[in-house]
Amino acid sequence: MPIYEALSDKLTVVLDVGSAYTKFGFSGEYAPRCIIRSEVRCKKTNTIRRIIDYENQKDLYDLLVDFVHVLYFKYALFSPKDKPIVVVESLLCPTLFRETLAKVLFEHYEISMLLMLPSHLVGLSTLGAETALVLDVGYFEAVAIPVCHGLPVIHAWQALPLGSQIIHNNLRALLNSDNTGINNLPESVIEDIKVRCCFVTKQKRAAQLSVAKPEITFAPEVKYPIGGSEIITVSGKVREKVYEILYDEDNDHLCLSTMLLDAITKVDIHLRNKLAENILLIGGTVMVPGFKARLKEELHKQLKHDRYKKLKISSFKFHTPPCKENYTAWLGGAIYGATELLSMKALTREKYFKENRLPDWPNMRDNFRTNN
Amino acid sequence: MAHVVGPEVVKYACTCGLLKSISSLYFCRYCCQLRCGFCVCHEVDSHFCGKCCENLPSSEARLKKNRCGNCYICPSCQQELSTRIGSKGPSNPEDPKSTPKKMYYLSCLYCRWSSRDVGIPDQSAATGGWPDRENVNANRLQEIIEMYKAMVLAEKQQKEKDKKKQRGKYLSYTDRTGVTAAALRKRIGLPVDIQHSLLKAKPKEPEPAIAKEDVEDLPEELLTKPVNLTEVTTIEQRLLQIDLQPTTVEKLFPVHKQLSIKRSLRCRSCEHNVSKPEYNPNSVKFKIQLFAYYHVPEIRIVTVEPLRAGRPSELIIKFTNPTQHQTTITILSLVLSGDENEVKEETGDQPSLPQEKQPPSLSSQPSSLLSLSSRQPSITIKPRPVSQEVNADVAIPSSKVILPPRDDAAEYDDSGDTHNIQDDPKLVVWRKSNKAFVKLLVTPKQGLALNTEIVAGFTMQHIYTNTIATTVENREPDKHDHNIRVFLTLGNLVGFD
Amino acid sequence: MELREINYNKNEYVETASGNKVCRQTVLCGSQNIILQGKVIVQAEAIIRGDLANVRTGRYCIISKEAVIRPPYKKFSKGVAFFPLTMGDHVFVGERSVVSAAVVGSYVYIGKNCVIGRRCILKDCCLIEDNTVLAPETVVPPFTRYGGSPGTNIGDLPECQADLMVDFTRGYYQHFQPTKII
Amino acid sequence: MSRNSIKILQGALVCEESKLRGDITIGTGTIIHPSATILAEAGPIIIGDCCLIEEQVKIIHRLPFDQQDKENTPVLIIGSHNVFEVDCHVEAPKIGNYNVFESKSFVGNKVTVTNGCIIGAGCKVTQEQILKENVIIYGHDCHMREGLDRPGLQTLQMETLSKMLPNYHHIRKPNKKN
Repeated sequence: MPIYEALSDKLTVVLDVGSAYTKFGFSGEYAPRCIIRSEVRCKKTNTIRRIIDYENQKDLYDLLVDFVHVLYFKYALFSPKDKPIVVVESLLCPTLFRETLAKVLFEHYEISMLLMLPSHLVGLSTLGAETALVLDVGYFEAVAIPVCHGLPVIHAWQALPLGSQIIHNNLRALLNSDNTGINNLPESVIEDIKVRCCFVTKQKRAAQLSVAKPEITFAPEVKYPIGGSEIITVSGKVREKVYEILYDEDNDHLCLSTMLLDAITKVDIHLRNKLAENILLIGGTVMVPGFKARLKEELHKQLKHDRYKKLKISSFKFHTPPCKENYTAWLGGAIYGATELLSMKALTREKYFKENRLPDWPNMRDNFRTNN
Repeated sequence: MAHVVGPEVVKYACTCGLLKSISSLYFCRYCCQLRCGFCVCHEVDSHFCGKCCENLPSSEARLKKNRCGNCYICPSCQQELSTRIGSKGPSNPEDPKSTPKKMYYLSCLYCRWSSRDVGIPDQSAATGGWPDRENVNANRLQEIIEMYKAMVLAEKQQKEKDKKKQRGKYLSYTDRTGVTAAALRKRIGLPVDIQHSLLKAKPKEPEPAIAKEDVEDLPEELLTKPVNLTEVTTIEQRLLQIDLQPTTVEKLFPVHKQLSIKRSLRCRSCEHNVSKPEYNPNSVKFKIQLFAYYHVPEIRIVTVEPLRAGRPSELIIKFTNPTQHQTTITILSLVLSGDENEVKEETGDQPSLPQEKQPPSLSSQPSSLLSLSSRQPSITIKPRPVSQEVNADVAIPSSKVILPPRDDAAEYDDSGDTHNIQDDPKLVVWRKSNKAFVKLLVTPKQGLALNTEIVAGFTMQHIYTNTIATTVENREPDKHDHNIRVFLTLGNLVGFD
Repeated sequence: MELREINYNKNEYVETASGNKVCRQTVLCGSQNIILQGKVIVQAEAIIRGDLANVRTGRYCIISKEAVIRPPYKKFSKGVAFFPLTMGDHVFVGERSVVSAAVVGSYVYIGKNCVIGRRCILKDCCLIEDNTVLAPETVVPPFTRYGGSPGTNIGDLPECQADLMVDFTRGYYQHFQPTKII
Repeated sequence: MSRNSIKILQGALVCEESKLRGDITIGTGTIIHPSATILAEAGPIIIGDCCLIEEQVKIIHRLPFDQQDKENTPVLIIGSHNVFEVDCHVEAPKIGNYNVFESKSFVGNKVTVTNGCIIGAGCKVTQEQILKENVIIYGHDCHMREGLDRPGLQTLQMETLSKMLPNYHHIRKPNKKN
């Protein structure tokens, strides 16, 4: 197929626009070319604006035009016109966002075709596996979707607003008790404190965090300088406590661990054990030290509860993808982008303008269906 | 204060409806329309390294992953690294007389990071040769990519076979609408552990990853050892080395510098270039330079009387004619609606405009695949209405202003003007060579709050002399009336009438 | 906005035959090594270190108040040498900026309170925003806007930047007039 | 501190156009460029050997308001081999050896500078602290990192300067024997 071979010589852009960070690179490569904040410099005010802070569709359109411009002319260094693109998206991506992104790509940048891939499914391809329970912990939310034989079991999805945003808010609140002026700190500083000072503690220690007279000594405190004019104290308790919000059950008794178990409950009984023994964690938040270990502890703790006893799960096993978790989904997109799938499944510009709509959930299911 | 710095107080409405300062607008003389960075097509002209200012052919740039082979940036602060001569390592330590060999190391002059900090041995060559690290998972990932390639290819062939057998009604159904949750559920209800037929067939396929029960534990030292912030990397430092994302500073390695580009701009309606730079990265000249600044009269605010609601204030603006031809400026009242008559007039020769949403050249084949090498005609974006609101009225003068052509020699000539133009003294306050100071009266609208920013607008009609000879006989340059909507930010309201 | 008149006290400035206007309250060290090509304005308390090495500006350069133009040094195996500093035409250096570049091209705008590190190369048509700190040996390519500390590329300049700078510096020179005594 | 008492040791190079006020001692081999300002307001300043003080530098010995007591006059001792680059502003109460204050840096009067520190260009350090040895402060957010070694000496530059400067500037005469 000479046409398609010619196509594979072309660089196909693989794009994963996250709420906080955008992963950008080329298909068939092993890592993104760049991971940058999803933000643009507003030309009018010369301030940095996050894409997720868009006001309406028109505003989002303009933000995305500027953002995609930066991606192509600062990183990809070729014109997007008449070139294909692979976009990795969350299955729960707001319709407004994905449609505006498609509009920007087709109308403004005149790309030749667009392949949208669901992040949970493609993230799995990095393992060469077909069945796993995929948990993506991003900026706004944590989303768990089981993938069975290469098909996302969408009805079993679980989502909770447990992502870095809530952690940042929590950290800000916790720091406020020891320091002043925290509320004025930009989120990037809060993020830096989180990244450099905080971690997920162990279950036993976590229990002590809320006790009046804890039997443990907390981790040493950190003196964190803010610029050259201020130093704030990040106490050991704060360092250990900030991530607890992910594991504390909310009013509906939901947290990260119950999400996974609920997702397992919703799939076919034959697949449950297999999913429990194939858990894939993706998203930047899961990279924090202690995250996986604690999640495992929590899962076992939840199993003892009545509501999950019937699951009869004995062990949980975790996958280690051949990459860092914050770009696993992107890498999946890069793997799929390197295949013929682009020419088979992508939405062409002609079709986009003819139908003037974007197919919903244009995922891989068809590819795997035709095989039997 | 010009357009170099300071607030942009005079804005021109581009054909696409965005407001821009004249310096960021282009003037396509084939369409006789204003264009801006938003409504033109950007194209990459050449790649170069911003540090060593060397051009790279695009194929080489691609090979090097858009990075310069010789220049590095600091993994700690992202500034450019400099190559330093190290304390010339003695080629033979025992013999003090042996000639010292020059050794080089990389050093950041901003945060003082150096390649010695992380134990990279000094190099004997000044440029390049610094060790590049391979992705540790490269082999595994290549296997996986190959596997998926083969899988999808086989499936594609299967599909084509199927297509021949049955006309694929089912397929087209799912392709369009997508599978519903119910259909998916049905799919999941399939017998457990059916092996992918293809996976069975392929003998050389890599093992799927095995999940493990034990996971990395929380490092115990985090609980006991005090954190030294100077040793922990920031998220920016981590994301500079995406495949490793080191958490401690001793694993930071120099990063190749990202290349920059020069780009040319192309009008989307007529496919002519409006800007094309010279190839040399250091050059600031252009092969094609259809910038509005060279073709459209420039307006600057000179003085504004204090603005009071309901009372006329005197506004003096300066017009400058940048072209080599005399022009006449007429000030017309502003029409804010998108369908301004002048737009219609000027686009009259482009019948394709109303159908701009239609992709051009729809063929039955997936033409985007076939014609990837050749350029496809552009899609024109529908102009949007101007979003700027105007809260002051401009008294429209009845007379016109004639602007003589630009004369570079006059810049050096302090003698009086040679032009003898009969001006309406009420309108033109003062003039010199190709510039004229014009007095207008603006009246901020009634009922505005104190300190409201006052924006006035008018339509500037100027005669544009087009020098591209359309035919051989037609030696006379074309003259067009060209209308531009102009918005002036005059300052804040200081009082009431 | 059209530039306003910028008035100065006639007694405080010296105007040379080539049209340079130099304030008397400047520190021009080693003035025999300083070449101002003409129509250059050097404002009060600016320092030009011609004693360290030659400093050569083009035409229509504006050195604002308290700016420091300082030839950079470089270490060699045998010692340290100061390099000449050359500046193109139509360059603006903002107040309190320290310029230790090796080359400043033409049509360059340097904002207020910047630090241009040693041996930087500022190509033609670039703009350094106020309060920028450029690391030593930084190369600023044409048509880029640098800002921040450390200074990084934060945007592009319009293609007609050269003409804008010509217009700006010429306008500045024309509007830089002695206060009229009535 | 109205009276000036400037002691310049033999071998120091102090340009006349520099502004020195108060009780100041300048050590051997130190070079002070024209239009540098050194103000000994709260007490004497003793500058060690081989310091390089460039133009527009401000070294001010001024105490924080809460530490002003009239009992004993504190002395600001600046060690040897310190480099003060153009337009830096230093009010630190104590400065060790081998430090570099880059252009437009600001060090407040609650910051004790030990040895081998680099305060990067444009950095403003005011929070009360004792800087660790060989600390490098850089960037907009005053990012800190630890250097392996102290910054390199400027001896070579100073040698060149000591040959060049007397050709162009009036030099204050040393008035103290070592």
